[in-house]
Amino acid sequence: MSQLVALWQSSGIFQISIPQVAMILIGLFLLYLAIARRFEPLLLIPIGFGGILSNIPGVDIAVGDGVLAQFAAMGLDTGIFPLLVFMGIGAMTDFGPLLANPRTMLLGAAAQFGIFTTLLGALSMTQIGVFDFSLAQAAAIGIIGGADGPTAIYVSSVLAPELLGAIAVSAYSYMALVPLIQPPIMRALTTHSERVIQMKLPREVSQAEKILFPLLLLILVALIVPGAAPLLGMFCFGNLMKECRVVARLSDTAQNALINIATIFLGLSVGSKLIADEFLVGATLGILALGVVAFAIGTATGVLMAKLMNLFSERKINPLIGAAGVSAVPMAARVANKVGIESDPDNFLIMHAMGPNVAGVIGSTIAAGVLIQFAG
Amino acid sequence: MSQLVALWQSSGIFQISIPQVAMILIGLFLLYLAIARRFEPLLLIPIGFGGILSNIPGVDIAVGDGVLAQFAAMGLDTGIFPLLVFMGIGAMTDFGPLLANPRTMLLGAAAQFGIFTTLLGALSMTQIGVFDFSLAQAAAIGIIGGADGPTAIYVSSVLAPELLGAIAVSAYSYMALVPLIQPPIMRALTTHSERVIQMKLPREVSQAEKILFPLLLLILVALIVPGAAPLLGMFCFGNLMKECRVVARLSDTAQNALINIATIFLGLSVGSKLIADEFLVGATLGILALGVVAFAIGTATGVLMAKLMNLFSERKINPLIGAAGVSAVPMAARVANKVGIESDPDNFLIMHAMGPNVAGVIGSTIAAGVLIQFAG
Amino acid sequence: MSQLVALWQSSGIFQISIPQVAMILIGLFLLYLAIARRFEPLLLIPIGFGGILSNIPGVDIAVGDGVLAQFAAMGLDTGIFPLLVFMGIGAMTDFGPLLANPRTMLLGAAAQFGIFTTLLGALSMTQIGVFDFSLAQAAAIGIIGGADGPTAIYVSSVLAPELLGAIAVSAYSYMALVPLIQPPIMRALTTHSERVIQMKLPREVSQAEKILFPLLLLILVALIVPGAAPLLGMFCFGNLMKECRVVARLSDTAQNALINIATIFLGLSVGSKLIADEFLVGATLGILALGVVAFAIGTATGVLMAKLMNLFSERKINPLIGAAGVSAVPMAARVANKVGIESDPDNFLIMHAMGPNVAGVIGSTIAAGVLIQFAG
Amino acid sequence: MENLLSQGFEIAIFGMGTVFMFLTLLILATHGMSLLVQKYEAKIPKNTADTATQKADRNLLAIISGAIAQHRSTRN
Amino acid sequence: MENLLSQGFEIAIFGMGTVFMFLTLLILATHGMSLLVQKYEAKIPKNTADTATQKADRNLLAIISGAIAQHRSTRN
Amino acid sequence: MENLLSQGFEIAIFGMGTVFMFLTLLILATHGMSLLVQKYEAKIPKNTADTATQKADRNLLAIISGAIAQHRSTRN
Ligand code: NA
Ligand code: NA
Ligand code: NA
Repeated sequence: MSQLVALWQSSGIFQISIPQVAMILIGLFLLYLAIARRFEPLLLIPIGFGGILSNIPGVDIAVGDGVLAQFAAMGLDTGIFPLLVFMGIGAMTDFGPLLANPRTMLLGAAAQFGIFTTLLGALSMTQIGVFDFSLAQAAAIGIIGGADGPTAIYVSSVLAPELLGAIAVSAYSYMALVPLIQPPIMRALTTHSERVIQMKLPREVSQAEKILFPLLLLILVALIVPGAAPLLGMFCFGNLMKECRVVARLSDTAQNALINIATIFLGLSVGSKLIADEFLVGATLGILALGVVAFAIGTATGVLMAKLMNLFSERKINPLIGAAGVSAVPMAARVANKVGIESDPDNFLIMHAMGPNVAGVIGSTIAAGVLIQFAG
Repeated sequence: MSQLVALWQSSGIFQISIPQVAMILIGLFLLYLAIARRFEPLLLIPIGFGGILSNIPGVDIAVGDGVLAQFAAMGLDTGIFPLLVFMGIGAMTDFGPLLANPRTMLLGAAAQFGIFTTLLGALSMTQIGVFDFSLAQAAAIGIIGGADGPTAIYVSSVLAPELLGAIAVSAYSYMALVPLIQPPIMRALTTHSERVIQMKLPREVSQAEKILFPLLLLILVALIVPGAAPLLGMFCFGNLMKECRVVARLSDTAQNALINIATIFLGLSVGSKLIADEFLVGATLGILALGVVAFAIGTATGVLMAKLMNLFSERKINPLIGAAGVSAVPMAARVANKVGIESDPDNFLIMHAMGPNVAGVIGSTIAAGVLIQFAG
Repeated sequence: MSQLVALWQSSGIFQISIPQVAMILIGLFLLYLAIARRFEPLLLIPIGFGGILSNIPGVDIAVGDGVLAQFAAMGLDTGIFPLLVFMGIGAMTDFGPLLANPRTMLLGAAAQFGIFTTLLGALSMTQIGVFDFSLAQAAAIGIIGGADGPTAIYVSSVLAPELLGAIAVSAYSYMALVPLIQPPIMRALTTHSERVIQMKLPREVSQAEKILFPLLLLILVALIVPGAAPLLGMFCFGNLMKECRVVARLSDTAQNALINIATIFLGLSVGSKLIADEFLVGATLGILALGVVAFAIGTATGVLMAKLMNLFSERKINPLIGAAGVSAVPMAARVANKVGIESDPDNFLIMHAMGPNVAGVIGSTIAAGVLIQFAG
Repeated sequence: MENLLSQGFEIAIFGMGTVFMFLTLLILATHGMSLLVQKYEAKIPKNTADTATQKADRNLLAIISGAIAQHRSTRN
Repeated sequence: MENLLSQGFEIAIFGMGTVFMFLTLLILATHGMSLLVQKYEAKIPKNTADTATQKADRNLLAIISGAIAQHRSTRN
Repeated sequence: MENLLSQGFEIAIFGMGTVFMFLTLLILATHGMSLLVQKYEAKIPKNTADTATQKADRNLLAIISGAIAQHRSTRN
């Protein structure tokens, strides 16, 4: 009889708490978004599933010796998983469009305004007493505006591990929502005649330039913002493996088996941070609210920078591609293309938008380096 | 001269002991079974080879800082390797046949009798003084009857790490022997008219059902047997990645590179537990004897449950598919098909046997969860 | 204003030292050799890039919690990465040519003279006061003469971790330089009539022989030089997985995803040892000088052994294939073939050279085992 | 010792009971889930739109690449 | 110092000796193994039966799948 | 508190400044690199020789394998 009681007491039905039920529902909702709505499924499926596992009562999965806790200790707290994912993304990135038209890098710089205004927003909230974010936490929240998953996760694992779950969920959700968030802002800030600007076809870029670029980028980072070197270093390493063409088998593994393994582990590890006690706090609402603001501001400043550049240059830039400067590769570039087609069905902007799009990745890692060095 | 003596004393010929020779022969025998007889080669080749390496005298391979000892510490003592293998198996499992005919799950339940009778057998041996198994050890031995390699390894790594080598060798050997162990029992317990029962073709199962099933299974586990959540959670995660179709690259890696890497490391780690001092003990003989009993009883209760269900239902089940309830995927399902064809060459049971076969996997993880919670 | 000063002081330009600049240039030079000259790119690209990352000032990448320091702690200090690479090489090795003509193994033995004369060279330098190498360090330097990357890295991680960077760079550079180092020596030590010796086509080797050979080799190692068992064990395990044909999926992963992942991590980890303070020391020059001597002597003794064997045998060996005994698979075998073609355009030696070539791998692991046991 | 065997019996009974209870509930839940799915199948979004978008994107890229190649060949 | 160099000589001699001894034994063992294999080759099971079984299983599954597909198409 | 916000402003200004400075330098450096490359492109070794060697090696192996196969077939 006492065994029957023990059995009942060991069951989940007996032990489960309301917050755990809520978190399991949130995990299921993330899975729904990933599967039915195709919101960044590569990350949201492991994150959502990991979140469910982490809130099962009566068994250690995300804490102690639990398997997800071990994954997190191995590769999330150490930064290894996001860096490996970033290496793989580097091995999949083509800097060709950027090299053909380097001045579009300024769009990728301007769109990082979202990061710093969000940081200030978080500190203002603290100021008026709504939330209580430290400088490091505010910086980690700001990086959501970088619109780059591995960078956001890496920065928050360094600056504010306690907010990692909320920041990762926020970053990936808004990246998936880019097609909803960006177009109204892009239309509001541009005139029809700007949106129909046709840009010249980019020139062909030689293999040597593609090989030298990641090295150039790395050296420049080393000289100016060493704090960004781990992130950009792994990114450039992946890109060099791809472009040099003499280590095709390593590049192939970095783009497939290795990034996939790192993604599975990274997602489950992030899921392990969705424990009810840590996630169901007011701060999470603040992070979600600030995240969407960050994306909106980055979109706006990217577009405005393109308009500013057009004041000084003969070769006009279609300001819609400025919105791609937020990163969110390749979604934001596709959005620029789509909004462009609305105004002129024959104006394909995607090739032009890829430049600022990858420049946005560089821009947010530089911002990340500064934040790690000065807000840490 | 003293150097020559040192050289001679450092050689294996000088240092090797009889038990080490015996273990190396056992390792070679496992390799023979795997290569010439195709007994579960994916696991028995790494286990057998690891076993040989572990018994080389004069060098630390399976102990101390040795490479196999490091593999074992990394992924066997922590449960990570069997869980990753289980995730990969989940990504290869098709629940379609089970969903088409859910009541055959009862066959997968009944076949778990083998687990618990074996547990009682081990305790009885202790009772009569033949061996001295603790409750946790008896439970770990019982799980051999689950006929599922990763589950057996995971449970014994938790409950009785000192028996892991013998339990893993026993589990995989008997899984390979299923085509010899099961048919006589199946023939003895069924009549010819039962063996020729033809079953209706299963209905088509929709994609939505296949996506929802692993989530349903996970929630039910969370509510009822949280102890089984790590094992079933990883299994369901693998299955969801496969069925949701939006993360094909992750599913592909889970089914290939990742499960293969985990299998190599898992096998070598298990091999590191085949050190002479630990393996060449009386208990190993007991485990081997109890293992075959476990398989036999599971087979019998699976078949008998099918006959019992036929007493209450119009839609008759061919009782041969009950034997597939032990797990040993997909071998036991093939055996059911083969024995069925003996009686009626046109009666292909394999599709019907796959349902109880995968239900047996679920059943043994539930049993594993109970054992970990109550015998730990 | 103070922030501006802090920003400037945090920059690489402010912090970088001359030795760090030198090391970054060395890293770029290694990348140049790998990409433009195709010097062992699979290793030199990760090593060179890792070397650059490790000398970026103001950020911990190769020390402390830095990502490369973590990779090195995980798999270089423990020996795991070189052993996994060696397993993969084993899975790619065909012992067929060796089995067809076993007596050519003696060429692979003779070429190991380079290892031990280099060891004596290092000790002589200590004797005359040029450098100050310990016995263990001299042994680690000697193994460069083994002309086998993973073996050299494994041995120096055990015997002289402080020299690992220089030894690895030296080993891979000279392996790439084999087409320049070997031919003059080969021509100087052979007559035209020796170089045109035609050898009989090797016999066909059965599958059973190929399966039994790695086991035979392992047993012999266990009995005679257990110190070589970790290295040769992993090598034989990889080869058995390939030849047994029943675990094609494991063999495929060992030859692709797993060895590629291990190579990336191994290269970056070795790169983390190229920190200015450790690499820019006189000893490195000594190691580079001794390394080329090691290759030259190994080449010479391999060729001379072939000539010696011809004194006692009717079936003449073309002495050029003796040079392939140094290892440097498959480069040295190609060099033998190429030098042979110079004298007789119809005499293809590559099939005959593959035997001593892989025997050289076995020979250097045996030498490594002796060194680890007696110089450790 | 006696105690150990009786403990074993308890675990065996509760264990087998849990296995059966669990799989019985799973049968019921699966039946229910299948019924619901079959009922609402038509209403579930098929995601064909998204796939179409992706396909269109790919087509788009192919068209663009082709156009650029053509442009370049005429330029030379 | 003198000592170090003499230690080195000892290791060099024993090391080279071990390498030659090992590879000589390996040559002999390999010859022996090859002779044994060539002698008993015919007696070693070829595993063709197993492969045939697996192939049959695959064929079987293909046949079943085909049958089911046909069945369904006629049902509609 | 006041202090925190003013710290935030400093970081924001220096951060945005660094991002712009970095990418501006990168634009200049990239321009310079591209010019240099386009100027010296002809002088850079194309590695076609190496590739040719490797290809030749592969051809060689194919030729040898073929020769051996032929030899064996005539022997039997
Ligand atoms: Na960005
Ligand atoms: Na089972
Ligand atoms: Na060698």
